[in-house]
Amino acid sequence: MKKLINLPDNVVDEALAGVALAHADLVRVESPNIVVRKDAPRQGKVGVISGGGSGHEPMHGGFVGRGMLDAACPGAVFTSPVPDQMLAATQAVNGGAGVLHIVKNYTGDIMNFELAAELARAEGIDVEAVVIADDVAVKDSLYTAGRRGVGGTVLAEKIVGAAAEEGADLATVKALCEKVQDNVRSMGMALTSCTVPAAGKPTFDIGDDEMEIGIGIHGEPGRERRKLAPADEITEALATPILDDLPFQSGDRVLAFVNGMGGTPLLELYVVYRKLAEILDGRGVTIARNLVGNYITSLEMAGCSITLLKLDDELIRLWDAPVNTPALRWGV
Amino acid sequence: MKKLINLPDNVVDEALAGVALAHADLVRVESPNIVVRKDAPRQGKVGVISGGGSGHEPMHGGFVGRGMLDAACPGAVFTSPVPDQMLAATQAVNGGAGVLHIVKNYTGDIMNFELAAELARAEGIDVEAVVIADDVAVKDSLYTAGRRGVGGTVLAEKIVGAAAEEGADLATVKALCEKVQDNVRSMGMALTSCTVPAAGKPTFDIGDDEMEIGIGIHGEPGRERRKLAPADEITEALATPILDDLPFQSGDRVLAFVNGMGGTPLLELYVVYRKLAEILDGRGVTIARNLVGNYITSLEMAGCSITLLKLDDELIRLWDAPVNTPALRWGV
Amino acid sequence: MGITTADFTAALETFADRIRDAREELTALDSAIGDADHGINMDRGMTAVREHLPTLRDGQAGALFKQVGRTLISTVGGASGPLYGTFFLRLGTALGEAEDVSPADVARGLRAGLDGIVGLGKANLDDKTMVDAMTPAVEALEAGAEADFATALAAAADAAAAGRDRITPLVARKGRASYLGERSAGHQDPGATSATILFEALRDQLGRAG
Amino acid sequence: MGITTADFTAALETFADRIRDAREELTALDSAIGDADHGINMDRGMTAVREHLPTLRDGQAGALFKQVGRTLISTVGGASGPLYGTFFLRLGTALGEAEDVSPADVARGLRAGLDGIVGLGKANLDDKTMVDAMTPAVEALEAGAEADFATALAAAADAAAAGRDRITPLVARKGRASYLGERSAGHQDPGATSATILFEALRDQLGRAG
Ligand SMILES: Nc1ncnc2c1ncn2[C@@H]1O[C@H](COP(=O)(O)OP(=O)(O)O)[C@@H](O)[C@H]1O
Ligand SMILES: Nc1ncnc2c1ncn2[C@@H]1O[C@H](COP(=O)(O)OP(=O)(O)O)[C@@H](O)[C@H]1O
Ligand SMILES: [Mg+2]
Ligand SMILES: [Mg+2]
Ligand SMILES: [Mg+2]
Ligand SMILES: [Mg+2]
Repeated sequence: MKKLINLPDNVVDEALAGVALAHADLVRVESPNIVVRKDAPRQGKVGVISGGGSGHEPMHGGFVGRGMLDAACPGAVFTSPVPDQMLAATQAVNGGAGVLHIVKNYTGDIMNFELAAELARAEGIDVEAVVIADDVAVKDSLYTAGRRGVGGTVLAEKIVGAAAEEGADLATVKALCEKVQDNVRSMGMALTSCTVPAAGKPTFDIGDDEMEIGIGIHGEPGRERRKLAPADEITEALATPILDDLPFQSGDRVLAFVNGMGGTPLLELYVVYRKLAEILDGRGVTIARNLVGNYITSLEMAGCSITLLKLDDELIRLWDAPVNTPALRWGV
Repeated sequence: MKKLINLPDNVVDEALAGVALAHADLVRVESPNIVVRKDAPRQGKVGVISGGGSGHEPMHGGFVGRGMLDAACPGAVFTSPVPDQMLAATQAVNGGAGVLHIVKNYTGDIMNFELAAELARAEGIDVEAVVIADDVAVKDSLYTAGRRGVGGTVLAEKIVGAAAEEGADLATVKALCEKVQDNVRSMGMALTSCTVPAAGKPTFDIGDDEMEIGIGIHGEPGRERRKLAPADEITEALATPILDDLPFQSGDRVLAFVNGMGGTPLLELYVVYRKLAEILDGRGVTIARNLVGNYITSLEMAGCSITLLKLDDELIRLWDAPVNTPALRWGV
Repeated sequence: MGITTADFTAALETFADRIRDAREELTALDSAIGDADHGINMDRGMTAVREHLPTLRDGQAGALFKQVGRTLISTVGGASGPLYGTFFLRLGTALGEAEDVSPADVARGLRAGLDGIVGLGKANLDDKTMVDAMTPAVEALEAGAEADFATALAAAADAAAAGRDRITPLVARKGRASYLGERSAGHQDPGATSATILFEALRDQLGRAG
Repeated sequence: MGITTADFTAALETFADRIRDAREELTALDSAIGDADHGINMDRGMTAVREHLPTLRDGQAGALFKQVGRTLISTVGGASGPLYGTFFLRLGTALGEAEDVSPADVARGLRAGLDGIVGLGKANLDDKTMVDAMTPAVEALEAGAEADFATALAAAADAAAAGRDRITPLVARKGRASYLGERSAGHQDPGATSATILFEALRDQLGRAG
């Protein structure tokens, strides 16, 4: 295992200490490992928090700040955080207007957030939760854990955070988050595996001529293993199921998000974006906004994911609204 | 070779097409492969351009926009661009107040920029050049190619771009760039090699328990190979030569820049930043500003570099000045 | 006389030891169909539990297990944290204030714990989770605890192992493994494996008592 | 009669062919002490040059080499682009309008090209660059061109190869290899290798003429 770390068990704590030092103007880091917006709680403002395993940086801690998240709860690498964290974060950001939990659809995340929500409600805090499940690689079904929450989470956090910043109430913020969930779809692929520090070796082995299609964000293998293909083919393989699932139709305006899994150079992400734009153009879908870069990652995994969000004027306005976080910043 | 590309020879052109599509609000891409600020040339404003091999993204193309570069010239991967590009860029950004070339100190970059400068001057364009050579891993000497230009280049482009945006004249902008060069020092290390697409295999082999200290930004091996060490030790190994070189002294204010080489997760960069802050604190050096992330990379190489810039009020003001580029954005 | 809190403490210590020994194995199983952290998660949790045991040894069994549950919920995370945490919370609640715990109480308590897991995780039999190991184990204990506790505990451990192995060929429908679809078939479930370790620890430490 | 533009064109075609063949080797050498692109760079440049050759074959040698220089400068980049580009520009300028090129003209022209490289790159002998292969080669040609062109060309190619090998043990002081310090010792220089290929191409194609 080759990593810039000290003891594997300390990597999350040490990284959070670094975040606190680097971004003291935006956030504070409190026990038990929560990243809180510096000026939280803001009286009368709905608090928006999220959380999940570490190893997806900049998500979620990098999205804490004005116009996005009020707090983030980073768990151990790829392990959902514990209820104590979500409870503390909920208390820290509660300004009397209630708190929204944005939860990615993983059994562990759901259960830990639910336990925290119960404890917070017992303290009289108004808590609502919205589950993001946008990964089209997983068939949606009542009998399984359902779809994973992936790239759509980043877009939901930005848009919902903007509405909360504008003073929308809890019901409105929750409904908006559900609207994003209803209109966003994603799919990812991997060229390489990644190594969980405490595990010490790659999560899976893969040949030089192979790739995994339909991965999540926890370094796990995907739905299927295929022969390595050119970027254009891979882009097609990801974009087509996304487009057909919602479906996205001619005349739709979308936010096109090409995300790197952590180990893929920006140069390659733009090669993918170029092809994605061509595919959407061919379908009569207009890219009204875009995001290209490493925003929801799996440690050093090489690969990418594509996320499409169907936009309307409201979503565009909220996407363009000012945001000031370590990882996303504009309009300020 | 596992990359999200099509034909290796097309990767730069296809990525630039993606950049043009993704950032049409900020830049335009013109032949022969130059990334130009959308509203260039700006009459009466000094033009600031840079360039170098591709594979360092977001540098330089990601730094084109208001308050930073007016144009960037991306060569083939790790190969300095050709004079035709710098000439075209110089012509495209010349608003009558002259053009500054920010050149990283590599034989190829120097010679290609010089040839372009001569051709531009022959057309009556006022061209000045400043060479960035901030890599303390290389001993400075009159008898060699001297120090490499690395992380300091990013800071120079931001600060110089801000001054040009404010309307400073060519002599002032040039002097400012020399001031940054005189006060910035860097050093980098690699955990892994990287693969030049057209070469098809890693530039060097390295053992699982080894690292390269004193690397540049072209995937080349470093000054020496050492046994892999914990992040804290590595941070010491990079910070100490930097601090002793200028030297940075107790009472100094600095901009601390922890840069990822492309394949290292943000999580690890913050672990390094935490230790760097501790080291600087121990030396009585104050971190007045910081930058943590992948800004000057070597494709998918795992590793990091540390850059320290000694600040004064002028440099702080110009660093904080508005910038609106694909990769750096604030104040707008 | 019944099973003492010291007996339960010994069982928890054995569980903690064996989780530590199985840390790599559980993580490897989770690498194949999950996210390579089950051994790390369980070890982190049981290491925290171990620190509380000395102070709890002399108290009530109910208090012991409630503290174990709270500790797991606060330290494990992931899916297994709330699930195992709820399991022990419910077990502790079922034992209540009782000073003297009978084999039948243990069987009832473990059933309550299992019900807690099912209530929280909504897993059915054959969804390929820890539930498939725990369900037959609890049934075996309910059937024989009063007649012969030691034998029933042995049957329970065997039933857990059998359940763990029975579901290996199945396609997972709950937890991360379900994302793999068909690819999850043929892989042993990490949670069913740690659950089997739990029932083996109960067998080896409580068998002497009761 | 002297050396015709067709002879020079043939030599450039041979150079282009052999650079293509040596593409991987040159890149591998550059991987060890540079940035793994010399073969790619030279091949890109000579491929562009090759496209111009048909139209230039029937013109003046001076015009041919000037165009070759301009093409290399515009397509190669890196250090070798300006260096080889200047080399051929100066060679072309030296040959000027001459319709009839003598062996002595060739020697003078190559010297002018080499001076261009040294003027631009400021490399001294033993800095471990292409200059260490070209210098002895040009000297050999100057010494013997008028007496026996073919023999002098052969001597020049041998001198280039000897220069290339002589500097392998040295520590580089110019170019990227210099960043490696002591580690550059013991590695063959890519540029000296491509320069040797050039003089071998001249030997094999111009030897028959003149
Ligand atoms: N809904 C569920 N009900 C019961 N057990 C479950 C459920 N989901 C997952 N599990 C169990 O949890 C185990 C995985 O635990 P762990 O790896 O620690 O958490 P995570 O999956 O969040 O990484 C699985 O092997 C499975 O036995
Ligand atoms: N200052 C110089 N003078 C002469 N030749 C040089 C100089 N610097 C580098 N070279 C030659 O250029 C070669 C490298 O060329 P190339 O790899 O194409 O360019 P780059 O080093 O920019 O990647 C070296 O092997 C060396 O022979
Ligand atoms: Mg997990
Ligand atoms: Mg190069
Ligand atoms: Mg797991
Ligand atoms: Mg090179």
